[in-house]
Amino acid sequence: MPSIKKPPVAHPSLQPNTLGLSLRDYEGAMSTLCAGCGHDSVTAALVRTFFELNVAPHMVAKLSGIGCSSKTPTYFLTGAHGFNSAHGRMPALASGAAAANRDLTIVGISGDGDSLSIGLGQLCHALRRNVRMLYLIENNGVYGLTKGQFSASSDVGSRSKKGEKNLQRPIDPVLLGLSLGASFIARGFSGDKQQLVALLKAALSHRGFALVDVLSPCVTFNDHEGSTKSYKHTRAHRLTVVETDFVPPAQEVTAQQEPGTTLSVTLHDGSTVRLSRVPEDYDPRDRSKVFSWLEAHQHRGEIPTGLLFLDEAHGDMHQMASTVERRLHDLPFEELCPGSAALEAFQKDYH
Amino acid sequence: MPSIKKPPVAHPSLQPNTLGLSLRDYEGAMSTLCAGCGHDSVTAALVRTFFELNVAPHMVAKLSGIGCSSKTPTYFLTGAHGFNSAHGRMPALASGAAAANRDLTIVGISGDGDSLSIGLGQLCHALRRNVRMLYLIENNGVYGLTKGQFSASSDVGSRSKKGEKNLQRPIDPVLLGLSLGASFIARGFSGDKQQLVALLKAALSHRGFALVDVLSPCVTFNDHEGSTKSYKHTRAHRLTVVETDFVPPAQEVTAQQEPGTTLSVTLHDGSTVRLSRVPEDYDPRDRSKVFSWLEAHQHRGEIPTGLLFLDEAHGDMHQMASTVERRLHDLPFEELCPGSAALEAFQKDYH
Amino acid sequence: MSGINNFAFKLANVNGTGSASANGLLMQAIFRMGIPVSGKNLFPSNIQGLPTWYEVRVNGEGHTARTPDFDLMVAMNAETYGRDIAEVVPGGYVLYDSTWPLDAQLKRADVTLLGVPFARLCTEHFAESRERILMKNIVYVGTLAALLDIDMATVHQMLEEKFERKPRLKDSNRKAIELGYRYAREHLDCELPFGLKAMDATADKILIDGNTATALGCLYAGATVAAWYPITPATSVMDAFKSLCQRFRRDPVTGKNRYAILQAEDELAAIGMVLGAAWAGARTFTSTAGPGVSLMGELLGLGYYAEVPAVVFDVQRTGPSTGMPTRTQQGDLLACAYASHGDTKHVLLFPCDPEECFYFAVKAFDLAERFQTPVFVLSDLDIGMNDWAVKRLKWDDSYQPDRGKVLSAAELDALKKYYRYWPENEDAVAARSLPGVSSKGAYFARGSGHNKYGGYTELPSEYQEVVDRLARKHRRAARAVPAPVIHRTPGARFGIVSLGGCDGAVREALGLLKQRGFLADYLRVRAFPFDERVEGFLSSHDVNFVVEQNRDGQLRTLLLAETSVEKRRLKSVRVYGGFPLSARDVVEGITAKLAAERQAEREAHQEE
Amino acid sequence: MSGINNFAFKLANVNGTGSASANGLLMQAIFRMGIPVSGKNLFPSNIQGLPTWYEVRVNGEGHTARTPDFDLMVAMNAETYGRDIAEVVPGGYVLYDSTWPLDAQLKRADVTLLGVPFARLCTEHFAESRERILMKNIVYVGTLAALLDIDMATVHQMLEEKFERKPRLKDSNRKAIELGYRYAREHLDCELPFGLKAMDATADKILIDGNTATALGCLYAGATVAAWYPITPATSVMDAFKSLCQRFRRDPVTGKNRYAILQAEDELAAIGMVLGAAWAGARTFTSTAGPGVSLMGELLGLGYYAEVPAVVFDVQRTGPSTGMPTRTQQGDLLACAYASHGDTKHVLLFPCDPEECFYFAVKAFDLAERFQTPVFVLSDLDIGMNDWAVKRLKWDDSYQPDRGKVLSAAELDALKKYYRYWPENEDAVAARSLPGVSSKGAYFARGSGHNKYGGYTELPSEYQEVVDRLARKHRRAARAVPAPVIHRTPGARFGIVSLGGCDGAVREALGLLKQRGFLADYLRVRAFPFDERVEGFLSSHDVNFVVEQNRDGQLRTLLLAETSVEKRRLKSVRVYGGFPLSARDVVEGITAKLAAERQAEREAHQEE
Ligand SMILES: Cc1ncc(C[n+]2csc(CCOP(=O)(O)OP(=O)(O)O)c2C)c(N)n1
Ligand SMILES: Cc1ncc(C[n+]2csc(CCOP(=O)(O)OP(=O)(O)O)c2C)c(N)n1
Ligand code: SF4
Ligand code: SF4
Ligand SMILES: [Mg+2]
Ligand SMILES: [Mg+2]
Repeated sequence: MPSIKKPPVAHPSLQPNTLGLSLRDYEGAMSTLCAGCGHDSVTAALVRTFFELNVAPHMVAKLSGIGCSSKTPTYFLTGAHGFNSAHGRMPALASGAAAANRDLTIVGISGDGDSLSIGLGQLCHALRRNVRMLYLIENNGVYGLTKGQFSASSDVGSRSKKGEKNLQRPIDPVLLGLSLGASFIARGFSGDKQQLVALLKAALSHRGFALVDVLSPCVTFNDHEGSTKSYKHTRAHRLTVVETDFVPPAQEVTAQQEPGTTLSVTLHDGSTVRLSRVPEDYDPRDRSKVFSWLEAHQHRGEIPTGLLFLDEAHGDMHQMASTVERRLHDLPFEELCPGSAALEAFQKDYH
Repeated sequence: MPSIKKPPVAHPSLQPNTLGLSLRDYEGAMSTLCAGCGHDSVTAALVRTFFELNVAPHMVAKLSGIGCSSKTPTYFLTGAHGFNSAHGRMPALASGAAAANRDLTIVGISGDGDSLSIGLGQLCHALRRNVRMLYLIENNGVYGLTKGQFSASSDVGSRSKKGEKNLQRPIDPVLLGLSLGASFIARGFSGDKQQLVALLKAALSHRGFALVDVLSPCVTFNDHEGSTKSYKHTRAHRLTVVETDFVPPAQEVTAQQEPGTTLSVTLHDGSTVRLSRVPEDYDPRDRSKVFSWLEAHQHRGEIPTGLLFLDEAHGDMHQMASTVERRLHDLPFEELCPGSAALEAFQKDYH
Repeated sequence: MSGINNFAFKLANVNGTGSASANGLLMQAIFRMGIPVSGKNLFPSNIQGLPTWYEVRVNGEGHTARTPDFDLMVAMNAETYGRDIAEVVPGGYVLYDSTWPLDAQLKRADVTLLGVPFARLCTEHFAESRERILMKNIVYVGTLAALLDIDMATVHQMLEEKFERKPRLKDSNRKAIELGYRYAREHLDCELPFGLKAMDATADKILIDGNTATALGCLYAGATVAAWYPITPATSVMDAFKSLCQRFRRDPVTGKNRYAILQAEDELAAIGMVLGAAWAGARTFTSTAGPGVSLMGELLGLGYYAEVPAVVFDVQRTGPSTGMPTRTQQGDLLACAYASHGDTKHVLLFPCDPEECFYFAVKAFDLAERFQTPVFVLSDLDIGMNDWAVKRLKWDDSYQPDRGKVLSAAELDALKKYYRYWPENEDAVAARSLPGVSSKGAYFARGSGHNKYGGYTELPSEYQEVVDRLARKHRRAARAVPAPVIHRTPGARFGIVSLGGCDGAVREALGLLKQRGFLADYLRVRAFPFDERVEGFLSSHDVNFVVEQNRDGQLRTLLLAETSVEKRRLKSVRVYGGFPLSARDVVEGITAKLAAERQAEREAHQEE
Repeated sequence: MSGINNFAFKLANVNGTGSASANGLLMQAIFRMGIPVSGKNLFPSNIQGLPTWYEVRVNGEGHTARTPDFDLMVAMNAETYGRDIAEVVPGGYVLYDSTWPLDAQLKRADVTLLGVPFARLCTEHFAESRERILMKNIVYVGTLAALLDIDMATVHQMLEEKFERKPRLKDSNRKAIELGYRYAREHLDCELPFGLKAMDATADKILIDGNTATALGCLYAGATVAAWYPITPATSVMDAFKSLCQRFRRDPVTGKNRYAILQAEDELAAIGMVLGAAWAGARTFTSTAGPGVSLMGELLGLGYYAEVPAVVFDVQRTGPSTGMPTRTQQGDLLACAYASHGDTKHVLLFPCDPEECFYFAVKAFDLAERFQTPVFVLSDLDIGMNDWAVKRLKWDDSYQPDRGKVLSAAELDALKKYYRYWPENEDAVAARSLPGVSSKGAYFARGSGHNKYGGYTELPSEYQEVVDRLARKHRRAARAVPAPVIHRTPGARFGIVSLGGCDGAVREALGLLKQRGFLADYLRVRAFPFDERVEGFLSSHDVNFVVEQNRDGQLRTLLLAETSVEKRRLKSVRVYGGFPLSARDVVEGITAKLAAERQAEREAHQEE
């Protein structure tokens, strides 16, 4: 049972990163989620990711909607600004923040209810706008905070805790993202921290909208027999399609893989993602191949995870809008206001 | 230039259908859209469809959002109830109407702005709910009624009338529908009435959500050189993937096609759609094949049309909700109200 | 002042540990002893691991509003020992888990500490760890039974009923209760200055929460289509409606459902579905809370203007914005009355307890269909989610729903021509026609400018004719909504006006004020638009205190804007911290205002 | 009463035929002759083929409110001949297309018909069919120039400017004007009892619409992020902002944009983007109309409670619901003032014309950032989309934006600890910190219950402390918003209160009322919360007529709810058919009320 006060236990890994910050510096308030909630494992992965990427906390902006998942931003990076907004509206707020200050690392955390029901339109449009951000869905197939209703990601045949069977087809953020032209799509599992950290690193280095769907079981309302989003079910049906290895800009790509199954993609910031064990008939850069492959495997009940699709060519929101490469929010006023003479001249046309 | 009064010109086809109604009986008020607007051709196709399907006008419920396209329901079937609702909210109203009275033939007419921007979430969820209805998007790649802004279906590189170039990826209702598990997906062109009528007939006979995306050029704001939704561009790049032939329940399927390229699907009401000239590598019943095929061709700038995907196995909203096979809205009160004795008994648990 | 059948106690727990069922057991046992009792659940907006409280008030005279004075604290959460122990009245008692010693700092000289080693007892007598946690709560039920003289036969009877089909659970519950009971009898001095004694004041009553009662009302009103999106504290309306429908609305032959409940993707869709279903002829509703009402604004305006019946249950919680989702407030009055842009005005009903939730739900459907317009029923978290002892609900089997003017095919046939918004009847309402009935009734519903025939218009005169009728219609509804409840006190010097869940506290306060020599009349507003008696009452008192649970005095604003009563007659008493209203809040609020006024008068006097 | 520089004419056309540019040409020519002029465009909610009207009023004294009395009708639309000809004042004129004979039934004995074969002239002189349609309108410009004595040199100069880079178009326009001018001179008796004579009343003025002026204000205020969704009549705010930015906000070196305009997927997203951008530190705004405001409700409440600056331009149109999108109204006052559920209250500004649109836009950003809250600027379709002659706009180069209390990294460093909502300054506002500046300023913005430190809370006292400050902050803003404009008349017997675009008509009405012996003071409210002078003015008159353009008297309601003025002092005059207000509306409204009162008094007298 979590408690609101933070226990003063010494942390195993307190070695500083290149900024001189320890892992502890990337943590947040003590979680008030249920003991064992998948979301807390996602938090742990986020903490490690930011620590290892040597991100300055104050340059991160954490945004969320409403839900247990949307509480996550409280639990990491105390040193970053956060905005726990309204249900389903995080994508718009994140887009606005990204527009105002392009130097921020925008992290949006959402749930399947928040993103796939009330916020579906906003998710799709932020994606389409290719806002540079990490968009993380803590997907548990249920409305946790409102106590156990089916969400739009509940699978056909999955049973609620009360025993009801869902018959509606799920909205799968991965297939949806593919159909909408997303530039980065990954799926992780809160139970596999190593994979998740690699995916998050790649996502944060992507210049555009990085959609990361994380299966994150709800131990209280959706971890029973008959649920297809339980720990047990996910572990049993999970499939790692591509193993992802993230290599930061400075480092050299060294390890060798068998040819044909390995693929290296260089991201805009110079880092590299090395994808290995890619199936023969799979190419994470080929939208329609990915769709077919995933559709076929998911149809069989498998749950493919990994960095599933990547397109580094598409411009992000700022590139498409051709904005100056500076923060808009604090441009000097002189560069914004044309002044009295210009106003005088302008009004000639209005006489 | 259209006028509000209806010119008393004699109609070419006044032979009655099996209900004794003439084509004229399926018309509506005179259009107030721009002369040449694609939407008016859609209207004409709808009129013919209902006439030929021998639908009783009062059993049709026409719903729409807001936009030039959403005015369409005024222009056909004067004898049917209509609801010109709010921008982007038609799917919810249609779902409610379908729930209340399952005997109605629900026709929802929308635009690309109405459906893919403000109404995107509702479209996706009505589709997921598999509400039995014809959902028709009059897609012109532009906001007509508000005078020419890009819509979410504007293609990359397409130019506005003012010369601006769109850089955001389009939302394609067809690919979107495939990713969401839609049960019926077609694309038509307002310039090809014959194909459109066949598609509409099949859609109206489908027991579930029938998504019909109709390219319907806006002559005033998006029919210029550089637009990818103009008559000219559409004509030049259109591809008929599958030719659709609709055979009503009573009639026999006679004509013979070369084997391998023809496919007959029987719908729940006993009618048949006969699909011919299906490409070798295409199967309208295989979601992932369809996705790949369309994605690849659309990538090349082609515009595939026809009955693109069909899944007759999935239950509609009423089946999933296991409702009685009667109209809910006028069930006798005695069947709804348990009465005083039951109330008395019920309250035992509350003492 | 506390004594037999007149005291309050509070249970401090951690949520997710199963305390709800223990607390419910306690409440019900007292209720079954025939004693008026009420429970207020103060729970956090999370699922597990945070402090949660349950307040029980026992009052033989029937005052069941919240009281902030606790004679006994059952302190089961070490995290909150400090504030919990501080909350007990001087001379009161604290029951705590003596498995661990109590921090000396927390002890109070004026409070008696009663220690029971709940955790140890459970560890000794139960094997599983989850069971040990859950049973701790049941053990304190036993202890309280001993301390307060709860009838053990009643408790055992309840266990029989509750665990009829779960014998193992029944056994462990019984064991736990015995443990707590026996420990108390053996180790504690059980002679408290307050306690229980069987009465006969609850025989014609039930213990029920407002949301269940609301759902019952929807069932009995014959609602067939419900659309909703989960939100606290409205979720249980739909949960209850669903389970009622599963019980009473299955076709006996086919096993199929005579209802459809649509879990929408959000509140915009939920109200859209309701409008669509209503337009197609169904009795239909949604339930939501403040954030949902905000999202429904545009479509509520459509419902108003296109004249589509719709029933919206707004179970209010503390705003603004997400606010405090698990706290109560009456903050959505203006948001609902004027929901949507442009000139809109809606009909609102204000039930005061679960009993009225039931009757007003039925009434809401009748009004919505009769007046062809959205009708709100505004309850709140306190009414909706807490258990209240109310009169047993009655149903009149001769009731027939008032579905308003809806034309049949035959009636349409008899008309020369059908027009949607003309002619109007004495309610300023015109006849509807439904899709699927007859081509002759076909019309185009729209939210854009229309004339009385239903045709599109941009002409000022035609437009005005319709919106003027809508204003008239809203005024006419004043005659049809539930009348205010008026309580006169001979010699009253001022009036009190209130609404909804404030009722119990205000009625109790009337007595307390009287004791202090302040005689007041009381009017409870039950609906908007306001019945003329509201205006009459207000105008007949120089001063009326408007008691409500929001910061901005929204009922007062509404009374100002929508009656002709002079402003000076309306003084505002507002309590809005999120807890249910207590009589003390009311008394203090009013006496402070009276004192301030007297002070001002005195000063004015001196200046002269 | 009409005569030189004092008359009105109306042009009846079909939309989509290019009449807008002809009508604009006419307006501007008169304006350039130094004569006060105004134009009201009454257009349908469609794109092509429906009737559309343009009303031009010429008034040497500067009264440019709408007038419903037309001396001359230019009847170019055969569809509406009937109603158009009926609208002319007795003794007036009708100019029509005599290519076809006029139906005898339409002729009026008291009106002079002037026929010009517009269609025939165009067929004879232009080859292309589209050109023939478009040029018909330009031909009537020529005819009117002849009839009204428009200075032809001015017209030619305007053509030079307008078609500087399109010589072919210039030629055909000139030809068309000549055709119309010559035909009139040769065939018509051009001696009308009214006409134009050059003055010097517009030298310091410009002819501009409110939406362009608003966009200019946003540009000058330094707004960098705009988010919007298209909607009539607000769309042109963003169109203008975009073209201004393209002209003034390109980086001279890189050619890149110093602004971002986000076309959102809907209004919920638009206001969300604005909140996100504002939270990150940008000056940011959205423009919308009623339906958009309804959709923004939930997030506006978030902005209010989390204290995020945001500027919302609501260009009001006729409601409720979709209503009449191309007609004007002031129907969103309550919807904006109390937007969102729970206790919320927003700051509203009411510009009366394009000039104030410019200055108030700048003011709105200053207020939003100073008070850290959403600020609405409520104009309307009449102000926003019609061309108004207003004083030339001035810019003070010493202006520096008031960005409110925002802490720099150094300021944060100097603090022991930073708290988001504490301590507060004299405006009841605490300092903000922006993301990307310093870890020390990091806090969690939230719409859920929070205490003054910014921490999550469910405690009544902590919650109340914050919402009470918000109420205080709102009251404090009354001192900072634009003060009311007061116009006193010696010997005034009553007051008139109005707002926004009613101003011109009310000021004209003051004179007309005076002529009838009714002397009135006038106060124009320019913002909510109300400055204390508003209350002072209202209290100093026994009767105040509140003149506004909505059905329900929303300004009156706001004055009732938010000042201490007695109800009996506020009488309501409402005009809400969708056309801009005229002085006649005001005079008739007020005199009718006065007469009714006198009648009531008389009756009361008789009864005695
Ligand atoms: C407008 C609005 N409607 C409803 C709610 C109630 N609500 C809070 S969280 C939530 C669903 C959360 O589900 P999800 O996003 O999957 O998060 P989880 O709790 O499962 O992590 C809902 C419906 C709300 N806060 N706001
Ligand atoms: C809430 C709301 N926002 C904006 C509008 C304005 N509006 C009317 S139609 C429309 C877009 C229509 O585009 P589309 O659906 O593509 O229809 P088209 O006119 O192109 O056929 C918009 C934005 C509105 N009516 N309601
Ligand atoms: S309810 Fe579910 S999602 Fe919410 S905190 Fe508990 S386990 Fe996590
Ligand atoms: S503007 Fe475009 S979409 Fe609208 S009616 Fe005209 S052509 Fe059709
Ligand atoms: Mg979830
Ligand atoms: Mg369109």
